[in-house]
Amino acid sequence: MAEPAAPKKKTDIGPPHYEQFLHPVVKKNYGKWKYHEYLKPGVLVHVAESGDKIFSVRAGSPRLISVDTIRLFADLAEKYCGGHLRFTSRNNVEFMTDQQKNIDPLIKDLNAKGYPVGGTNNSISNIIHTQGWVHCHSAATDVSGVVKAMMDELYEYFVEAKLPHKLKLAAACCLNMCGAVHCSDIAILGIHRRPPKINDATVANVCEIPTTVSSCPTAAIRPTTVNGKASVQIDEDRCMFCANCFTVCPAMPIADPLNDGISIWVGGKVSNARTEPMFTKLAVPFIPNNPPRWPEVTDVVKNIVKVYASDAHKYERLGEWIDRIGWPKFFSMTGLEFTKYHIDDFKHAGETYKRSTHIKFQ
Amino acid sequence: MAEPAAPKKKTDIGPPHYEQFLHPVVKKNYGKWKYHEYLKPGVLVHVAESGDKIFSVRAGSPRLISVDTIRLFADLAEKYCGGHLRFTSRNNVEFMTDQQKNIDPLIKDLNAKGYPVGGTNNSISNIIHTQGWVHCHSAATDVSGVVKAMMDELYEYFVEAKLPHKLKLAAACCLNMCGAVHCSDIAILGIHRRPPKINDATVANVCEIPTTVSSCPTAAIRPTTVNGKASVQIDEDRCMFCANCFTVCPAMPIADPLNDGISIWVGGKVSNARTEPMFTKLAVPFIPNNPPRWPEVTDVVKNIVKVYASDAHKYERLGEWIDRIGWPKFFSMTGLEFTKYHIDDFKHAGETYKRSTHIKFQ
Amino acid sequence: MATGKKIDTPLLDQLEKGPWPSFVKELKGMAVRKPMIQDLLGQLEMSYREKRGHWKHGGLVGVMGYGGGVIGRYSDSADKFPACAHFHTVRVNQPSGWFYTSKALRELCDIWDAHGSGMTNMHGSTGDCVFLGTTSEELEPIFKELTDKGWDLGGSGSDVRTPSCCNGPARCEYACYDTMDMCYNITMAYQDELHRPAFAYKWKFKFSGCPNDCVASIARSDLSVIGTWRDDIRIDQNAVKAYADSGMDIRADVIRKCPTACMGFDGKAIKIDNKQCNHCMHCINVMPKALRPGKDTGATILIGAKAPIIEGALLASVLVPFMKLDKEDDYQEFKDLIAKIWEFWDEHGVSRERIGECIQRVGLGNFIEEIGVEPIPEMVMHPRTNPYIFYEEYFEEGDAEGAEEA
Amino acid sequence: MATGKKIDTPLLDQLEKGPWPSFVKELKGMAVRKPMIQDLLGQLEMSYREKRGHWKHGGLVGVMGYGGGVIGRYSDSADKFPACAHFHTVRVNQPSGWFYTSKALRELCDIWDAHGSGMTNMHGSTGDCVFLGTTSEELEPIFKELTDKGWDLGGSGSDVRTPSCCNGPARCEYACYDTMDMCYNITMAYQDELHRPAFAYKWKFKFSGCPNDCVASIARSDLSVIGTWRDDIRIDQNAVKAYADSGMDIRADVIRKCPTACMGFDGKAIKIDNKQCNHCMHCINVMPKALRPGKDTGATILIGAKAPIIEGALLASVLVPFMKLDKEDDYQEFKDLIAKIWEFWDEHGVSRERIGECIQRVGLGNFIEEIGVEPIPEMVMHPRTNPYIFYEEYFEEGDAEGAEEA
Ligand code: SRM
Ligand code: SRM
Ligand code: SRM
Ligand code: SRM
Ligand code: SF4
Ligand code: SF4
Ligand code: SF4
Ligand code: SF4
Ligand code: SF4
Ligand code: SF4
Ligand code: SF4
Ligand code: SF4
Repeated sequence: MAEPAAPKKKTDIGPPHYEQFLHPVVKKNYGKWKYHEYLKPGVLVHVAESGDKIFSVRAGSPRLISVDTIRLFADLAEKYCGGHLRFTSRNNVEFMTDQQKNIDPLIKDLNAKGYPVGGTNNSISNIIHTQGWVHCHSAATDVSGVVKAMMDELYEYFVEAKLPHKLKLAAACCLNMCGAVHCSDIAILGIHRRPPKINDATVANVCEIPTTVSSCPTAAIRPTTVNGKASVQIDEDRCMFCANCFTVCPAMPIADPLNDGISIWVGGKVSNARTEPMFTKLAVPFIPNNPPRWPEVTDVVKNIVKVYASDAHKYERLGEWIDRIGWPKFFSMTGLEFTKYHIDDFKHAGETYKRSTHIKFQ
Repeated sequence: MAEPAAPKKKTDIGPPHYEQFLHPVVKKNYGKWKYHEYLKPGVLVHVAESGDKIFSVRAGSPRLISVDTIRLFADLAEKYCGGHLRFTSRNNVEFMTDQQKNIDPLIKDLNAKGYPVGGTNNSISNIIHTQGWVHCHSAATDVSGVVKAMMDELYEYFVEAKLPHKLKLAAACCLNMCGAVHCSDIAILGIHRRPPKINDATVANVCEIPTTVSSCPTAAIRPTTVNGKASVQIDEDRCMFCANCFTVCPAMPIADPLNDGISIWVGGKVSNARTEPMFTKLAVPFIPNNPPRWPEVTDVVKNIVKVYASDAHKYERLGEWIDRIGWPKFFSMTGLEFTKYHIDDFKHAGETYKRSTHIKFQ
Repeated sequence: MATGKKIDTPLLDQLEKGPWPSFVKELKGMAVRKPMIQDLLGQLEMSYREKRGHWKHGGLVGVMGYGGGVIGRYSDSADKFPACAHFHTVRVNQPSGWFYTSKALRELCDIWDAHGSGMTNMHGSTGDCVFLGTTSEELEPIFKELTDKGWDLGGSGSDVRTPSCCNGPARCEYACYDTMDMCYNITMAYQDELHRPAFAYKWKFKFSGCPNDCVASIARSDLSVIGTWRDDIRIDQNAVKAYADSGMDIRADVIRKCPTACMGFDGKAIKIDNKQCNHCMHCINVMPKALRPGKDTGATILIGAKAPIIEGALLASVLVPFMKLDKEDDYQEFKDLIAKIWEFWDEHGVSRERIGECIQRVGLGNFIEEIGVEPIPEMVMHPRTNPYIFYEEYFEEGDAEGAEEA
Repeated sequence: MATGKKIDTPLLDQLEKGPWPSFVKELKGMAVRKPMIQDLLGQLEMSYREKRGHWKHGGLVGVMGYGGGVIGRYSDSADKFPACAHFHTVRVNQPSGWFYTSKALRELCDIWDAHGSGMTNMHGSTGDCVFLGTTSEELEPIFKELTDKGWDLGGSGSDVRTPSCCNGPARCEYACYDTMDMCYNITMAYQDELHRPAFAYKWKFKFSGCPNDCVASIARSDLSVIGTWRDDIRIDQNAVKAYADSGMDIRADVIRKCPTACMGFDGKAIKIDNKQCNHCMHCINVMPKALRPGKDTGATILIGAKAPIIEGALLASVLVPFMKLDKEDDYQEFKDLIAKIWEFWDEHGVSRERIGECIQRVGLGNFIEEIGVEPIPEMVMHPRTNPYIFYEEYFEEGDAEGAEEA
């Protein structure tokens, strides 16, 4: 008995072709740009081989924005840029115009609506972040809140370009690290600190027990039987709170108001400029969640930025600066405590031990 | 029934105190040396704060030496050095005198007996090596022979100091690496290439089966029963020929004339000068044993030395030179083949993959 | 579904203060006409008070015919906040380089305003326009309106995730290949793989025009394409002089920072030993008017980056040091490579194992052998340091001398 | 045991040629009066012909009261070469720095000529005088004569191995502590541990006077003591000038090679930012007349080096960045540290696991906690990059706010 054919659905059309969205000057000079200059914080000019110029004005955005705000951006794009705008890989919005005279009025309008212009050159640009309590079931913190609190404190570094070099921040709400936490100059990471609590009554119904057991990277999970029902148990000493078991088994919630919080990481980078890309390294293992403004977290971050700003050489990313001065000096200059938690004990831990006598005495 | 007390044995007296062996000038200026100079290859002078001088003449030795040769060294020490001599951490013999005029006659006598003087400063000093077929049950090659053949070919670099910097060689006859193979500028390593053959008849008698099974780093060994006798079996695909099982179980000989041979390693160092200590890296995975002179091995080594000599900067150790020019260039300059065997696949393999776009195109 | 009623949010209110634009203001703005957001604010305030999230674990929802593109989300406090009981997100595949016109954005806004919460992420970390908060019933209508206007969903689950690229040739002088075109081409070529999860785990493509890597592809993509060049850096010595005259300390800021020490400056002109240059971009970044990448451009293909779960984070590693990316040939060389890799992954990948982890498990040497790529030293930082070599052949006693057995 | 008869050794004969002194000549020299060596030559020639060794696996022999110091060795071809059927080695503990007098060497030679093959290794890789080739019956007589003359055996098996040191203050201006004295002191302090294997595996001490590490201690010892200083490098600017005048290119050879870029040279004088200096020794090595280590000297204590079997080779890692080595106090601080480490190893070490492997298994952080050493950043190249932190405490629901549970 064949079902009546549904009206054929339009699928797999993919995104619209980008060309239709390009500013005419961009389209004309596509692939033929010659150089760029920074006119002021947040304002770039790109000059083409033809001599044409395109001016870009970059405005900060909270990323979590309403359609009304998008429409506001559209209004401004129409007013100054023939309707052309884009977003950056850091979720800023960029307005593009070939009319240099439009720059200041545009900035004025943006500022009036509460959107700062900046984030280019040697500044702190927008913070890459993730869902947090706003939308994700895994979150150990709310990164929208943390990011807002941080950017308020770091505002001057967005609107001025006064750091030794670019400083890239990221924040993620759990170890899945949706974003760039593992390779940022400074990263904020939501972290659990207590093993999942097992809901023995529902494990057998909602989880596949072998998958759950094998999901644990440290083999902390074993099958067991509780009140005649199949369940799992956790060897708490082996648990490092990665939540991977929770991802595959909802009956093992790990979020816990008393023990969730934030860790702070430093010295990663992505670009290949000068040095190879680097992972971030642990700076502060744990700070309890303190919403709505996480003052302990913003203090630490602000302090790291200040010390970096005062001591790094020009063109030195944060990780390059630390490599030059050494980690002992980083900890002493920032006043952060070095603990046994900073010493790696995962798979390649041994590779991080100091295997030379290259030591600086202070 | 108490046994009659044996005459009390002298034990635990330790080595003789070194002081009694020191040259009077050494004893007088102990800990008060000011600087040294190289007078010529193999000849050092150390100048004390007091102005005293001690001259050292370093002679090459095959290390495997007879008491007659030691007595010859004793004779020469008596003739020129008041009976004072020492051996170095590379098994050279060093004659010490406070009489500069004794140097040349001593060198003449040494040369006449077949002992070259050199090995100081920017030279190839003696090769650290191990037992080989002369004394060890584990050997995959005979390093005494390989070393003799190599030093014959590299002789000029011992008696002259004409390299960019010190070049430290080591050779070991099996993966136990008794010596310094894992951190030498160039290293020769005897290597097996076929899984152990199991003597099922004797395993149960001479080996502890659980220990044998757990000795294998790749878990290639399983217990089994052959003709009613307990034995073990090897999953050949998992075996990487480390011989660790043979060390704990003699009934699993791994030596095999057809498949034993030599691998060549480069770019390690121990000193902390400039760069941190480094492990050696694989240059040639396998060359079959070709006694008595292993010409294929000496050719490769000589060629590496020549390329290094021609291209490295002053004070650049071999590994530092390669770090500067890059491994692709090293392989192309030496004409050595890069194979999948060069790509690590052990525990920390991933850490050796190239994780950046820092590439030099040639 | 009951209507969200306005409640006090004293904690969130504190996040309306301060100079940085406030997501709370954004939410409150929408809450006025969207009960769903009013209740979301309520639930979020509760999260801030209790210091914990209030979403249930996952939930499979989607549009007919697709396996990905929608993330199901249900509140665990639907009794208190019924309007956001369902709060699914829709991932809409962004255009290359996140370029829009105001018209296009308005169309998207209108669809979302009609069928969803009105809240968005512009953009998600993978690159999609993320539409935050709708109910299951709205999904098909949203999908229909989107496709009618020329938009499609992005990826989620074990599929090709929405590819993304830097603005490249559209607005950057450094672009060594056409990131925008290639991102679009690849997205279109793998529509099926993008919409219908059939892999062992997710697969991310990212395209950066040069080694500055402005989409962080080396850190976040299973397959990272990073532009580079293999001829000489182009130098405009007049512009060099102009920089010097304008007070730039070329020795300190450029020459001494070159990681390969392959540059020289005699006070007038810059010299580069291009065979030693490792294409790090630093000198070009500092002096864009004077220095430019060469003209023989293409890209380095790298494989296997990912976040830490569960074996530790990986950066992508070099698979092909240099590939010409031939638009005319529809990127066929690249696509052939992908086909071989996916074939390998299909056969050897285990569930929830990214390609990077898979390669580590089987060994890079075996991996490239299987996909038919030659081993070259460019693939490694350095050759192995341990002597545990899995020789694949040995002589048998009976063998004729010189004959090797497989 | 039959007498070794002279046989042809055409392969080995080829190793008598060439300029480097020949071990074959050495063997042949002894073979004239030692049947054991005559047969050894025969067996070795057979090995060269067949390309394989001819020794049986191990064999437990030794002297009464000792568990180490002798390596048993038996031929697998005793029928053909009966004189070397037994061919044990005796390890004699060398004096600090391998300093001898001709008289002392002659005593050793006489003992070995009387009771052994007359062949030696001067020295073994660990540092011992290795006497190669004797039979079980000769062991006690050898031991008695050795001890009568003031010599003792070295280590073997799972014990403290014979410590060794560079010549240090005896003949080197760089020595930052008295390697010779400390090596002797430690050897004497642990005689019992050296002679009677009671550990999980071997334990090696090596002592180098400065970071040049001329006994390769960082690569080959479980406990490596490497001299260093923590005040300023001493500079003799006149000597600097003299080097410059004599044609040394100080900028190229010294300043630019300083790994921390902490040196400056204005054409006349050298300046060092000593807080940035990492004590690599390079500048001092190149200009020993002008530069010297500071006066506040001591040593870095490193732990855990070893060859690759079986988890991969390890370099030693920093345990104590700087320790004053107090001779007057009999190195008590150092010995206290060793006592704690051995206590830990006793409890946690598994058989055939070196301390370096053991530390990796339990984690350096846990290790230092157990031995009572504070964590400091000097111990690591960098802090962890993975987020898998084993927090040891968490709050329980009932806990009073702020109280932590163990
Ligand atoms: C617009 C954007 C690309 C896009 O398609 O969206 C972009 C655009 C430019 N980048 Fe970028 N980068 C952008 C994200 C990145 C990222 C990714 C990220 O931030 O997550 C990176 C790698 C991050 C890292 O290394 O951790 C990145 C690393 C660079 C670098 C390398 C800096 C360094 O020395 O390490 C340069 C060169 C420079 O700054 O001298 C660069 C240079 C540039 C230039 C100057 C290129 C050009 O000639 O147009 C552009 C303006 C830079 C500026 O803002 O000062 N861009 N750039 C992204 C802007 C994000 C934002 O809103 O702030
Ligand atoms: C929405 C988004 C975060 C955001 O706020 O932007 C996101 C959200 C989630 N990610 Fe992600 N990931 C997002 C980009 C990323 C990225 C960044 C990227 O793609 O460049 C990463 C790191 C790169 C990588 O793939 O390794 C990332 C690494 C993960 C992981 C860890 C994967 C791994 O192999 O290590 C998980 C866990 C999983 O897959 O089970 C995960 C899982 C999730 C889930 C599906 C939660 C889960 O456990 O099932 C989240 C759904 C949240 C929600 O309710 O919406 N997400 N996720 C991003 C996708 C938006 C978009 O389509 O544009
Ligand atoms: C005699 C000896 C110590 C001993 O107690 O036996 C010794 C003695 C000296 N070493 Fe050494 N080193 C000795 C083995 C080593 C070793 C260990 C080894 O060879 O296995 C090393 C570490 C090896 C490595 O790094 O792989 C070693 C790394 C150095 C260095 C660092 C070189 C570098 O730049 O990497 C120096 C400094 C230099 O050469 O400028 C040095 C410098 C010196 C000086 C100049 C120190 C001094 O002022 O007296 C001595 C003469 C060096 C020469 O031969 O040119 N010594 N030296 C050893 C001679 C062995 C031989 O017969 O050749
Ligand atoms: C004689 C000597 C080689 C030489 O020609 O100089 C030697 C010879 C043996 N070593 Fe060694 N090792 C010798 C120094 C070393 C060194 C170097 C050192 O001590 O500085 C090492 C590398 C450093 C280290 O300890 O890691 C070394 C690492 C090994 C290993 C691997 C240990 C490991 O943990 O990786 C083994 C295997 C074992 O212990 O089972 C081993 C085992 C052996 C055995 C006992 C063979 C075995 O499998 O049981 C060899 C006995 C040969 C024989 O018949 O005489 N030998 N062995 C060296 C001792 C002479 C002396 O006392 O002065
Ligand atoms: S980082 Fe974790 S909590 Fe945050 S969005 Fe990704 S999966 Fe969810
Ligand atoms: S949180 Fe991670 S470590 Fe802990 S039990 Fe779950 S999977 Fe294992
Ligand atoms: S390296 Fe191997 S074969 Fe050579 S002496 Fe050591 S254990 Fe024996
Ligand atoms: S040689 Fe090594 S890898 Fe092979 S079976 Fe024996 S222990 Fe295992
Ligand atoms: S990656 Fe390179 S080409 Fe692309 S935007 Fe950044 S600087 Fe330009
Ligand atoms: S691109 Fe980098 S490596 Fe190449 S010349 Fe410029 S600074 Fe040097
Ligand atoms: S380690 Fe240092 S102190 Fe000892 S001999 Fe070598 S250079 Fe001299
Ligand atoms: S010892 Fe090394 S780091 Fe210190 S000043 Fe000299 S060269 Fe520089």
